[in-house]
Amino acid sequence: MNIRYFAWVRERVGIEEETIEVPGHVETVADLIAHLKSIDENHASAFEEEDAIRVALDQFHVEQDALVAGAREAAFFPPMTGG
Amino acid sequence: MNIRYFAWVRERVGIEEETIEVPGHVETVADLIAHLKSIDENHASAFEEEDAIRVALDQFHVEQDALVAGAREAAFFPPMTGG
Amino acid sequence: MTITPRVRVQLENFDAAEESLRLSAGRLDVGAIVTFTGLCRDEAGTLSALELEHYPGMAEAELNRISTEAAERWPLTGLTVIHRYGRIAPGENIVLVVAASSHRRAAFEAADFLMDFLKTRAPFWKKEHFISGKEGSWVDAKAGDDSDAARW
Amino acid sequence: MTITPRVRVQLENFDAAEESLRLSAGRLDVGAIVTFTGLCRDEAGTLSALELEHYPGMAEAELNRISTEAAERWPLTGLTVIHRYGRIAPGENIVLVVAASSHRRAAFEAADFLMDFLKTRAPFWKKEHFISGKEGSWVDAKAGDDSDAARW
Repeated sequence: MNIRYFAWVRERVGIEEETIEVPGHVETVADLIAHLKSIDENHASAFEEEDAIRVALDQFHVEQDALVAGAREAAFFPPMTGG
Repeated sequence: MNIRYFAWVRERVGIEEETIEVPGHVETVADLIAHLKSIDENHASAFEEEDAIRVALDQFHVEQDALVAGAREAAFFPPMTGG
Repeated sequence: MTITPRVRVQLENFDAAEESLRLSAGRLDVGAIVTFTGLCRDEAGTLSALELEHYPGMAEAELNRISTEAAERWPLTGLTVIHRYGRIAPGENIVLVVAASSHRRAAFEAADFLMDFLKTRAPFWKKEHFISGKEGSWVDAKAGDDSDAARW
Repeated sequence: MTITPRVRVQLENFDAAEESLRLSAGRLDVGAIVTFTGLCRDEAGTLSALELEHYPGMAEAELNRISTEAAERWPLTGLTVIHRYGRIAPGENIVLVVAASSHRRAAFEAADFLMDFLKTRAPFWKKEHFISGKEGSWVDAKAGDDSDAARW
């Protein structure tokens, strides 16, 4: 699965984009976040304030209980501040 | 007192502007309208739909119970349709 | 400090871009500009022109009163109102409101408020002239305009 | 029939007047055009630039979704949304919304709705860079933006 990070989430993880193997036990976005946090210190720190993280699956906003099955891309970012 | 008419009120009265002597018994805008209606057929016809007439004294919107004493100019017109 | 609105009642057309730039050029406190442009419609294709009659003097005075009220109610950095009079062909501009502020809600609300009150209080009247040559007719005031103004 | 909104996510500046004209030129059914322009403020005089990061692809997709919803909710004759990304200097344009309709209320409400939802849903993030050279900082989302969006 392709994973993308934006804004301060990207800065904390230290990369813009990565491709990961999603373990079989990962069903929801929340599971995916738990998995990403286990990768290393940077990932853990990026997802520290979990409530401040927004998620998109294949470029649609979703909540943390959304199922990840079938999604090709997940993106993680802070609340939007455009406009 | 200077009297001005606009839009279809002007067309019905047949003039844009006139100067009249205000009789002593005219106290309110309603009294003034009653007096103007007595001038001739055209004035009477212009003020026929009295509820449809708006009034300004010295370029401020007023209601029909406003006192005319001291005003130099009264204007009569239909509801505004600008914008 | 309350700004002084810029009010014009004029025969000539206006340039919305120029008026907008006038409120933002050379300053760094403007975060939001809302412009409203009202145009002469003619969906039926029957209109030769709108004739805009106004009460000279009171038109400016009333637009100034409405604009000043808007500038007191919302924290604006600039406010411009231009209303044309005379003959206006289909597709041409009639009225322009430009509201500038640090924040978008103030700019939106001030422009919206201004148009509602302008519609019901500014002494302008529209007469439709038709291509067919039949007698022109005065546009009726809309009840919706009064209820729009009552929102504030 | 619902119109197809015009959405652009671009590095370059935009011309509000040109975009407005694009929605009115050559047609007689447009009675009202509301434009919203969002600009980069710097009241403190400390900013060297805003850096606008975006999620390419999703930014366009989300703006299209919001615009399409606006076009379904209000009877619009045209709708344009342009959002810039990259470095934006103080005083420069960031975002433009142009809503055209036969009637003013639809144009006002659609533009207002669009900005509220754009603020909370379109994937753009602002980072402030300072003249002093100190570490840039990400702009925090405002609770007011969520409550503005909840109005609709």
